[in-house]
Amino acid sequence: MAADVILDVQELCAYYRILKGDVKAVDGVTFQVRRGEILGIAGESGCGKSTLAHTLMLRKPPLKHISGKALFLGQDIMAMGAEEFRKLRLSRISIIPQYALDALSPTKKIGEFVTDLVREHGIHPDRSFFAKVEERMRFVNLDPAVLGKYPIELSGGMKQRVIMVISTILNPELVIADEITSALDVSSQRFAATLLVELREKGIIGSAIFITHDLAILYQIADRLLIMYGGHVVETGPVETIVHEPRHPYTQALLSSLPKVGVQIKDERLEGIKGTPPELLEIGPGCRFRERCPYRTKQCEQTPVTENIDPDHSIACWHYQEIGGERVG
Amino acid sequence: MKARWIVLAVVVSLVLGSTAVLAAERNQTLIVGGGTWSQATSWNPLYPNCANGIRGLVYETLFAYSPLTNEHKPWLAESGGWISDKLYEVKLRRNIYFSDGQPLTAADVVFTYELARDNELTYTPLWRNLREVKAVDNYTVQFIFDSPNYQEWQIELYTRDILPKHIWENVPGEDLMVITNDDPVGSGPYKKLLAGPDRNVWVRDDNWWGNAVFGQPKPVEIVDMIIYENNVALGMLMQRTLDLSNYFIPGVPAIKDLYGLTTWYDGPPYMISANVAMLVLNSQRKPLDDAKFRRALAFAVNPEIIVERVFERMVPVSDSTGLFGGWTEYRDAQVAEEYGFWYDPDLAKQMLADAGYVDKNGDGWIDMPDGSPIDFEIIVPSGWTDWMESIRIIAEAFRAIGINANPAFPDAGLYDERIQTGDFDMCINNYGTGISGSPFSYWNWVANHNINRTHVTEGNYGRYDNQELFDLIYKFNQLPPLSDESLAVASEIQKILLVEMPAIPFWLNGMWAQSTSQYWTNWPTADNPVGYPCSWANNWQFGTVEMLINLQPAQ
Amino acid sequence: MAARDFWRRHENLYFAITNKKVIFGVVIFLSIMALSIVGPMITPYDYEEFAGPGYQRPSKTHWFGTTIMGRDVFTQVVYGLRSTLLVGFLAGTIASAIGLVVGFVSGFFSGRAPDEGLMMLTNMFMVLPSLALLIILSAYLPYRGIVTQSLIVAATAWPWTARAVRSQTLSLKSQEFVNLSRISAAPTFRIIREDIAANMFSYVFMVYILQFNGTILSSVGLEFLGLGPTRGISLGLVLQNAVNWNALHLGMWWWTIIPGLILTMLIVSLYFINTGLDEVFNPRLREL
Amino acid sequence: MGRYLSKKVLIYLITFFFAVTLNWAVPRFAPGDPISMLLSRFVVLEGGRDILESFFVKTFGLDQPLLQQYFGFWRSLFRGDLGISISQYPKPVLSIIRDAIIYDIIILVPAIVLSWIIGNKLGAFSGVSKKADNFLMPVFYFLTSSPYFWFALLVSYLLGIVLGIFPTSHAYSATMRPGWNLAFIADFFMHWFMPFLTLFLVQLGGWAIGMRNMIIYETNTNYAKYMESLGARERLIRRYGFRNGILPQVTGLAISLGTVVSGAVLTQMVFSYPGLGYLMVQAIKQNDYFLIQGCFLFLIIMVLLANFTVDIIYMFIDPRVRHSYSGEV
Repeated sequence: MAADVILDVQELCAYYRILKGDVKAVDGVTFQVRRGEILGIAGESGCGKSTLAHTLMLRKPPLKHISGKALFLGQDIMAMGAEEFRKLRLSRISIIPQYALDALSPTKKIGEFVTDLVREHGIHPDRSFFAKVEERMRFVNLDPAVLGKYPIELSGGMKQRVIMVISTILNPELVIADEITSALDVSSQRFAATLLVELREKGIIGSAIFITHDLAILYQIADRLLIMYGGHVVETGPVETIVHEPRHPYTQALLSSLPKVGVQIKDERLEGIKGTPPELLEIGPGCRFRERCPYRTKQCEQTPVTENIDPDHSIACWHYQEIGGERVG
Repeated sequence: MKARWIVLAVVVSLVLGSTAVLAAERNQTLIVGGGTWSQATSWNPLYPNCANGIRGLVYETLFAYSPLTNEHKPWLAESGGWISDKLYEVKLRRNIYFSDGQPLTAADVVFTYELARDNELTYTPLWRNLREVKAVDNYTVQFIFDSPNYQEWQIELYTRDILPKHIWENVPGEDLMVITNDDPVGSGPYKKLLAGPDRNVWVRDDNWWGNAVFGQPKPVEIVDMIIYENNVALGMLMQRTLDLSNYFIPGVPAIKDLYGLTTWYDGPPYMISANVAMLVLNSQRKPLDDAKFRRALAFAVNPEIIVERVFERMVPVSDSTGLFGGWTEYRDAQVAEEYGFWYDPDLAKQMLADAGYVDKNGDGWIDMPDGSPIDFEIIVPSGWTDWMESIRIIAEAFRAIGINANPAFPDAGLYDERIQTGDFDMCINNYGTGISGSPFSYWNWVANHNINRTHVTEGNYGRYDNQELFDLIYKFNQLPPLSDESLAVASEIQKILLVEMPAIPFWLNGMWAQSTSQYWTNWPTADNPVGYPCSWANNWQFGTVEMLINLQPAQ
Repeated sequence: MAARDFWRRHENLYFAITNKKVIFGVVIFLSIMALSIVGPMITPYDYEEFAGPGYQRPSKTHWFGTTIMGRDVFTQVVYGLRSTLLVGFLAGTIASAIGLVVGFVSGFFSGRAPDEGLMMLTNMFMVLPSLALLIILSAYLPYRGIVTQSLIVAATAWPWTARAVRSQTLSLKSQEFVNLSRISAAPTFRIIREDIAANMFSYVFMVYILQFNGTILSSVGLEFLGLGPTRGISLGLVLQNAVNWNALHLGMWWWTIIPGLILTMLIVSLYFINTGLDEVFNPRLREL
Repeated sequence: MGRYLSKKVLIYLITFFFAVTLNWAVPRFAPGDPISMLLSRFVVLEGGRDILESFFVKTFGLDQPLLQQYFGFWRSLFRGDLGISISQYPKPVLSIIRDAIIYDIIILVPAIVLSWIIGNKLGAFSGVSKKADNFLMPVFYFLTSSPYFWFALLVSYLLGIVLGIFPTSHAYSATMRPGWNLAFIADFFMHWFMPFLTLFLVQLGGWAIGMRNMIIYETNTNYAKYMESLGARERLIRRYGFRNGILPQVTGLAISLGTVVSGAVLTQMVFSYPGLGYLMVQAIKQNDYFLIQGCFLFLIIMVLLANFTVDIIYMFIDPRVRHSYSGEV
């Protein structure tokens, strides 16, 4: 495989094992994250993008890894021993959770939390370390004094930034930013997003996976896009290509549903096309978009194979030739 | 560093402390319980609620009284008697000393009584017909009456604590009942040692004048424990941390041998009788104002069942007259024969029917002659378990003959309030029926004349109003003991009480006593009546002091 | 397959009836309930009648033995259970209702007038010893029945709930989602209901069970002190009698242990149900 | 903060006023006239009771109009004078209580504090360790479910009667004199142990259960998830959970102080152990206004102080509450 790939996910399947059966939230997902890039993952809510993040960082019941690999710098983190994986986290692969607003213990000062956390990774936080932390704080426009504050004393946006600093404090190669913008007001959304880019520019983080349903933001910061639908990856490619020459009917629907760039996808349901995302419980084979797809045929009963239409642009649809690219605003 | 010093200090102080005086050895200590319910707060014999033991252990009376033999035993007095029908003369023993070394003489006796003449004290009423108390010489006192209450005097003789004049003459009149008298100076065999929230402790006075006369009490210390529940007392008996228990302890007959407990009698009734438990009937309420009805009730109940089930035969059934102990000297067998009652439900029904009480409306319950329904409530204080069970049985018995009666258990406070204000149908009570030197105390309680007041506190809660009876009781009081006339009046009183039945004597509550022989032996029993095993207040002069003298340390 | 579909539709129910703790709790609770319902029907005796000789150990004729006076312990227990359970239901419901409402409201308005008023009330009730209340009530109602007792116990039982719910509300309130809905100017009661109450469901449930248990225990305690119902029978009175009549010291373990054990098991079983359901309603606590 | 405190103080003062008033009123409206009750128990000469009655009525000023009694009560209260007990005349209520309360303190304080500390520790332990939980939880429940007096009875019977290790009643042996020496202290300890054990164990269960549930909640919160996904060890997460879970327990501690007294009453009854408990029950049964008032007054002060302290402590240990108080939420 290419040397510059730091995360190589192959046919990853992770289901929610509940009484009713398996919810196939991540079903045979394959993609790569290259060194230094920001990979945007987009899709309606319930498409499995957040589950993907959990699968990579923290699998708690009922979420269960079924099959497939996730090679982080060559090691499969799905097969890794608990302790080994623990060491890996934060120091080399890290996450910025979507629940930033209550991701901090209410009774611990930020500083204490950082100390406890890095100690877990064998780092003794000395003066120089905190110098670094404070510098990072300033970098994200925070008064270093917040280190002496309790979470309750911070606004939502501040918390978000604090989290970003903490999650990246040990300069991880890969950061997974999971819907970090969802709970924020527009300005702090943009700020958080661009922050991620700056962090990469400064080489604080290597690469990042940016999960959101806000295509507009991805358009601004991501290098490549990965569109998920119903637990499947339907299309992957450079931002420009995806945005301007989407080939998969879903991607097209997704984009056409945006009157103009910068408006979010509605959480509830996709406008422009009828129907709702499929119920992923015990779902069978076949293209998961077919129910809503104008180009649906018998063939769509089989799960489409992912094909590379050009080395950097892959798509999972039986009919992408007939459909052809269609320009969007 | 500091901590170390503190530790050191503690250790040192402990070591030094260890040399502190320890109490008497266990085998010289007598541990009793049953007479004290709260920390002693007053050692003032003029205040009726003073520490249990003040009378008998610290202060002494002219005579002791034995409920067993009904004898007045000369105590401070050497002898005493009626010189004429209005003059009672007491000759005091010589060489009696108070614990402060001062002698006890006629002057102290006179002082004690004049105290009540010159101030408002509980025994001031004596002076209603007492004219003068005079010391003929140092050891002779004469009580000169206008018209003596002979019967009450029988009781008075062993009730009055003789106070040291040289101490009490300095107490201002208004303080007489108020002062706590923290270190009481009396003539008795024991002195106050200490009083805690859970015990009162008395220590022997080795210079007691009585050592020469009666012998020396054996226990060096008497610890009177405050025990909240009778099951705790039983536990302590089992653990041998209690020598004499005066609690009602259920199950004693079943386990007395198993745990080696001594009771007065080896078999039923096990206990000496102490007072009469009566069913008091509220004669102010219909139909209880009807003597026929009241009397019929007496035949409806079988006290045997109560005695058997509730008390496991630790108490005897009462005589119809309610007289027991020394009082029986006044019992009129014929009257008892003729007017006594016994268990005969059919007869009871018959009597009711004859009196016009039948089931008019056919609801199964007997009604008033005018047809209005009858519904009784029998009350005892909530938590008095033996009485609660008893009235369940009594109510059951009444229902059996068609009288709708139900038990009820108000809190102790409410119970007292209701019986004193006459707000009840029937209740069990025994407050004033304790054994005494004269049946006067019993009759005067059962049929007290002082009933026209909001709170009745002198007895006769049923407010039974019968001037003839009141007069007879008053007359009885004024007659010389066991004189033919007094016996005649006594029969008359018994007859009226049986015919009128203001209250029904059902059983004789026991003077509960269980003792263990781990540390002390030679306990008084029926076969070996060397005293009266009772640590209740005002009972020490009933022969408990003799018990203390006759106890033997166990080997 | 149909069955499977049914369970799929009622997932929580399924977890409820498959949760070990719930099963354990429910089985015991129901059997005790059954005892209190069926018992009085099948026992040949009345709880006040002398059913036989005293001191009888458990036997065919007297399943739980007899008291010192020969009353049938089984009969006393089953009748006693009825009123004890009744007290629990009544008092428990009243107490938790008051406590929850007061707690929510005062927690939500913390620092403002309603809060201070309510907390003052709460503190007052908390410091007012139930014994005192019992006595004043017994003045007006010469005899305490089960309802009276429930009211009294409840009146003195709710404060801790109010306090606990309040502080719970406080800390929940200071979590952002409530503030968000404040920004969104949602009506107060909705915030209380959806944001706070919803986050406290199991907490509320717990409160009820705790109150049920607590009120039963405190009424039993009062009964032991002789301040319970002045007529009728209840587990507390059975125990009080056992104590007053020295059952244990006289070797009548059946008279002391059995009623006490039943009482304790009743309460334990409820605790188990509570904990079990807790796991059911919070999938995160669920073992799969 | 100061404003907040002074307000709190005011509230507590008002509470105190009402509670005390209530306690003053309660016994007076209760049935049963204490003096008549006392009198009917005395064996005195015919007519002697009348003399006593007038004496008492004069002494206790019960002939004054209620309102006057009430103001008199407050006046003397501020002079630290709780009046004179009727049933234990002429001892001042204050000194009666002083004699008794030491025994409550000596039993209650250790029982409450130790059961709280150990209970919380055990509860936290059983909350995180499934294996331990299966065994411990039923035990906790059994303890907290047993009526005090019943449990006390079992303890007393087993350790006292059957095994004969501990004396079943009272504060120290009949042959002992209170004194600062080893013999007495040893003896005192033996008597102290069983009542203490009862209170300790029964309460222990409650605290443990509380903490167990708390810890389970806390270890499933978002901040716990975040910490875990950043590679924090189980231990650290538990420590955070404990820190947060302890807060409600603190409130509980304050509240229990008031209620646990009734548990102490029951226990003291079973062991005939001196203290306010027995005093109160006796006072109530004899309708001793002044003693009842005194006991309740101490109870009230105790609870109010406890709650006030907790209110203050709480502000320091729980930033959320402090923040929410300062009203800038």
